[in-house]
Amino acid sequence: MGFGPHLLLATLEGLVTAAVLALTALGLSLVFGVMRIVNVAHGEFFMLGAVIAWGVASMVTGNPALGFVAALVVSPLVVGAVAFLSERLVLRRLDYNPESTIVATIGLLYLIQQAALTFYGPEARPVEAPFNLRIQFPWFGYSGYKLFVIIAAIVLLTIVWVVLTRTRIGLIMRATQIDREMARAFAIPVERVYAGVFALGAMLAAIAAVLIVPIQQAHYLMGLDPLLLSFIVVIIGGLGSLRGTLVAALIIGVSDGIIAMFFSPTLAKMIATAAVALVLVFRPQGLFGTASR
Amino acid sequence: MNIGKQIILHIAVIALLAALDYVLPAYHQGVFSRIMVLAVFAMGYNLLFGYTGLLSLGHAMFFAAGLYGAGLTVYHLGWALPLAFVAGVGCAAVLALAIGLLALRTTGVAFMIVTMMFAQVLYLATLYFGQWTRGDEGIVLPQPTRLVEFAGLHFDFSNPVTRYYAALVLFAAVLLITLGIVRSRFGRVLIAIRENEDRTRMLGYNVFANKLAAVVISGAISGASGAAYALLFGYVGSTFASVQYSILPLLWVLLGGASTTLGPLLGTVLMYYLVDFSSDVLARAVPDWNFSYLGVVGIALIVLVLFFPKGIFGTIRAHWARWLP
Amino acid sequence: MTKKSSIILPSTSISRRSALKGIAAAGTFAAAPGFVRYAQAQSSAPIKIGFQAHKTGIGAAYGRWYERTTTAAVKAINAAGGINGRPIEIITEDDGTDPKRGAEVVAKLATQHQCDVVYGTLFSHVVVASAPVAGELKIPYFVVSEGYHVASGKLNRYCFQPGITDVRSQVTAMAPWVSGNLGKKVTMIFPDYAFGHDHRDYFTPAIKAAGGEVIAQIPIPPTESSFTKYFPQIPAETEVLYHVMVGPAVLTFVKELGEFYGSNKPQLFGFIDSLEAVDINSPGLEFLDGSHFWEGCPRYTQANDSEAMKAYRAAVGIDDNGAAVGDPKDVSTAAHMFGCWETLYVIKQAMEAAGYQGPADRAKLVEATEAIQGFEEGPEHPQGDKVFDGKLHQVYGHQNISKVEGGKLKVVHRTEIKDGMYEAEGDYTQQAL
Amino acid sequence: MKPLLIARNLSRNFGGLKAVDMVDFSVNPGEVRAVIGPNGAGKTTLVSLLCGRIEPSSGVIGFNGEDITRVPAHIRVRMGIAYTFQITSIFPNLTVYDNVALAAQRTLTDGRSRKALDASVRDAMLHVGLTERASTPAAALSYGHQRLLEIAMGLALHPRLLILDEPTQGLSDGEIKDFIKLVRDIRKETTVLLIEHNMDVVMRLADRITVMENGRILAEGAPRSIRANAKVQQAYLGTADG
Repeated sequence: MGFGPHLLLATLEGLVTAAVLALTALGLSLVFGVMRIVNVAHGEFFMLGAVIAWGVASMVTGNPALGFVAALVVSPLVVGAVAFLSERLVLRRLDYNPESTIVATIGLLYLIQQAALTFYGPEARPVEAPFNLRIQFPWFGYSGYKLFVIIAAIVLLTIVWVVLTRTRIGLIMRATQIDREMARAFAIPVERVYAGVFALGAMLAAIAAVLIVPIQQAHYLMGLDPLLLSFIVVIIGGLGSLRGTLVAALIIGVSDGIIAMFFSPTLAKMIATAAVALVLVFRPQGLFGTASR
Repeated sequence: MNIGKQIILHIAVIALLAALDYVLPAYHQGVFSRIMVLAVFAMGYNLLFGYTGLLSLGHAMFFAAGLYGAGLTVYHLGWALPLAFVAGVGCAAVLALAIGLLALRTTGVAFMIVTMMFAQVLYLATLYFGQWTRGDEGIVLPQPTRLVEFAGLHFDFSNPVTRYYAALVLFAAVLLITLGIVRSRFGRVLIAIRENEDRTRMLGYNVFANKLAAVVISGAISGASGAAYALLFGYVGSTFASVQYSILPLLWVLLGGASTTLGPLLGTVLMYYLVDFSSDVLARAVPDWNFSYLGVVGIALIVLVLFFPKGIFGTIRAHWARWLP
Repeated sequence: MTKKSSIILPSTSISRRSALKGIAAAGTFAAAPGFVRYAQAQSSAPIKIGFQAHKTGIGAAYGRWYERTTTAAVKAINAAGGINGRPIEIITEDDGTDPKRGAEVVAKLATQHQCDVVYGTLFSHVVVASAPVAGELKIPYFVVSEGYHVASGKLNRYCFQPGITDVRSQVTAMAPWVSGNLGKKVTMIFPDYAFGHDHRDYFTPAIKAAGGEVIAQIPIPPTESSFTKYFPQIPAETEVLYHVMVGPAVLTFVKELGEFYGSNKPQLFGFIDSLEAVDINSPGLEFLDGSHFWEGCPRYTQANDSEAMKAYRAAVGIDDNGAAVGDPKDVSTAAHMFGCWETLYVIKQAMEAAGYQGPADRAKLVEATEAIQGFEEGPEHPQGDKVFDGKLHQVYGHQNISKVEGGKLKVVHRTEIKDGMYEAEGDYTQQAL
Repeated sequence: MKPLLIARNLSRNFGGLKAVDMVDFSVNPGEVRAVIGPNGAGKTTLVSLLCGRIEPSSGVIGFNGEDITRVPAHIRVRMGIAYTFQITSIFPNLTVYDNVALAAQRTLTDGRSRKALDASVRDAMLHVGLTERASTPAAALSYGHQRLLEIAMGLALHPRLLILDEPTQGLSDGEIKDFIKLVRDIRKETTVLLIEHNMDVVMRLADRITVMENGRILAEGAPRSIRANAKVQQAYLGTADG
């Protein structure tokens, strides 16, 4: 295959990765930005979203699109509820101490994995795509559903963006992010905001997972990869910066596809991971940091 | 007065472990050999996390550096065991120095993530250099390579008794080193850094250098554990470099009590038997639940951090025995 | 049920009768120490086989079916009088598909549960990590792994793989057929770790010997969850695409391959490892139609199945499509799990040949196993006859190449055992017992 | 007289804000210098620059004849610049003794006996009157005692320049009286740089007063001349005196 088509394919693949990654990482970034905690269980909310999507879709018979849409509604709600409960029962009692919450969310990570293994099982299972459309380019074929994922993610991200920047909810969240004490003084129910943000972050991960399960399969160990990638994105974008997160997701996603063109893949992953760590070392505010810390 | 009590307690623990060799059934003797080696890992971690207050999520890389440093030199270069052990510890110490120089430029959450990512790089490297490491599958150190001849005596580390005492010697040495460090001025400076970094700096301490020393010592001790693990149990594989093995020492230390000298041992023992028993008990009670270490570890972490943030020895120290080191 | 009995029994031997009583009473504490009858232990106490099972972790899907096959085989053996008249008792311990825990589990089975032998491991890294423990404790360790580790000569005298052919032999046996029937120019896609490297290192020379050629090798990092971006590296002149992905992401791999090529694809030759426990009719897999797979043992009922094969399938409880009877969605790992059945019969055969009485006879058991030359096809070995290399502790059998036709796998070629033979690189019998 | 500490053209920006703006400043050996000014005038930033907690955007700092602009904070401490924090900064989980010992052990080179350390610690505790609470955890001390502990830690460093950042904040009148006595005692051995809001304390202790406003030095001189300075009165004293 020539260089041009190769690049096109890598870019398309990169965009799919970026789309899903942006949604997932945005959830992580929101939680970090507003609550100042690192949610290590974020990848498990992603996994939970995928597993529940499978459960919902397999209960709905008939047109696969019906099952998919049902999953898109139900799965984030359930995951959000789980996150809400964990926030209330665990994180709040720790008073959001950064180190304690890391330990607690590692615990949560294992617990959710165990629950998935117990109630869902060890198999990898696919959810049928809402539609089957294969787009034939002159050089290769491509999944129409993947293109749909890109568009859906853009729509969803726009909605989230509008909510965060144009609505009262967003204003309250930003106020809490900037100064917790001040927000409290302005009678903002900070604890309810925290619980809400934590749930919202998890729901974003779940939505990303529902979009991805027709491409990848639900599996109880699938959470680690999105977690690491989201970390990378959030770091590169600048911890807590939403715009940075989106830009970084795009860069990471697309470059992931393109780097794989040139290097031995495992070596490429090593280099990319080390590069990100070095960014954090030498530019802790991230490449596009608005340094909200 | 306290120092007397402390030394007696630590000698007693070592003596108890030595005596256990005579009473323990074969299975538990083997288990304790492993536990003592892994407790060394936990003690190394504790020095950084418990005493210096630096939460690393990448300590598996130091353990793995020791594991591979010792294992590969024996396997490919045919080095003698003591030399291989030194190589393992050396690899870990050099790696810790490099990682420390970089990662210590960050603090808090960034430090955790940076250490985790560097560990991930090393994990991938163990796969990438599969030609030498055989990646995930790993390599076995053949039994004949695990012999040491010293002063006319032969030590076979595949023999359970020899192995038990080798593990005990390493454990005792590291335990006493830890006690020494904790009681030393250096140890007090580490605690001071944990308690109040800015104040420590404004008392004239080079905080960075002290932290770096802590990272290197912690890394070297973790590496010693990894090297011993390779040489005593004869297997080297990339699983030991994975994220899970960065989280385990955190768990052991939290359970036993961070910044207590004996906490890591207790945490390692309890966690091992918790997983061992619970898998039996739960498999009987709810056979279809596939209950594994995942659930046990998950619950343990959450319960600990919610209700016993000081761990077992930490709680004992807070309420009953303030002299515990 | 075997799982239950493993818990009922304390570490010292007790009689089968009291064990059965314990089960019947559904009680959990069958025997206090005072009830242990050593006199009976010699004659009718069960043979304890420790089962190192991947109940959790990445291997859990395989582990479930390994457990079912084991249960079925033990039931059959016990119904026919057990081993030397003594029943088999399976003691299962979960290793979490983790090498560290795996090594601990072998030690636990050997020293705590006092098992006579340990058996049943699949994942190579668990096998390799556990092998030193088996060697040190001098307990025979029968794995069902298909990895090239026992046969590499790098483990020790107590490790055996007598039920399933190793991967080196598998790929060596199939290369001539691939070259002769599918195409000469082969591109390999494989996971970038030991299992994939074995495929790369042994298939490449084998296809060359058969007149073909590997024109590209594409390693995929184990952490990867999406594959399309690697497909452009497949050269256009590729005639055969050889793929051997494992792990939960394999379905993605196959689906993406389908989207990438559509109907205009090269010949595909894959290892069913990619799709073990996965329904071949899953959405997105339609494009596999017409492609070929290696199968250790056929998943689907074949027209020419022997009576032994039919009996085996019925005993394990899989239907004509290789799914659990009564649950068509619960697809088995048929290509590998037959190894459990056959390995248990090998243990039986070797123990009876050795006149095995108890752990003191373990060395005799090792020698008896090494003395085995091969196995006849039959109820004990439904997959087919096999040659056993006593020096290398490795078995060699027929391999099946199956074609996907109408959503089913149909065997189109069965290799000869000699096709997969290679020069042995070790001799365990030289090692001390 | 050669100044002990000297700063030339010292500036520090935070984003667009000039917290310290082209300041020339010097302290002579043996004096007690007070720095006053309204909130946000840049006092704490100035002393933070002097002791090395933050780096200057531009300018030069000299101490005892050496250029220390690029010298890290902990080396400056060893050179003799001690700093006590505005917000109490101690080791709450350690005892009073251990807190002071941490400060004292630094000044001792290896090889000195345990007794020297012990003597040094006891001396500093005696100075501030905390001897009886040696084994109390610092967190259990009253606020006033915690402030004294801070000063003891500073003293244990045997500094040539002791910087006290708002030391009397939150102290009772009685404690302030004791504090004034303590500083008069300390000044026999060391130079003192004092940031202080309490004008009574400033007037009673300081030899010279530096007044800051908006990151610049507004005036400098003896207490009497500062009190008489119209600009100062307008900018600061006027509001402060109410």
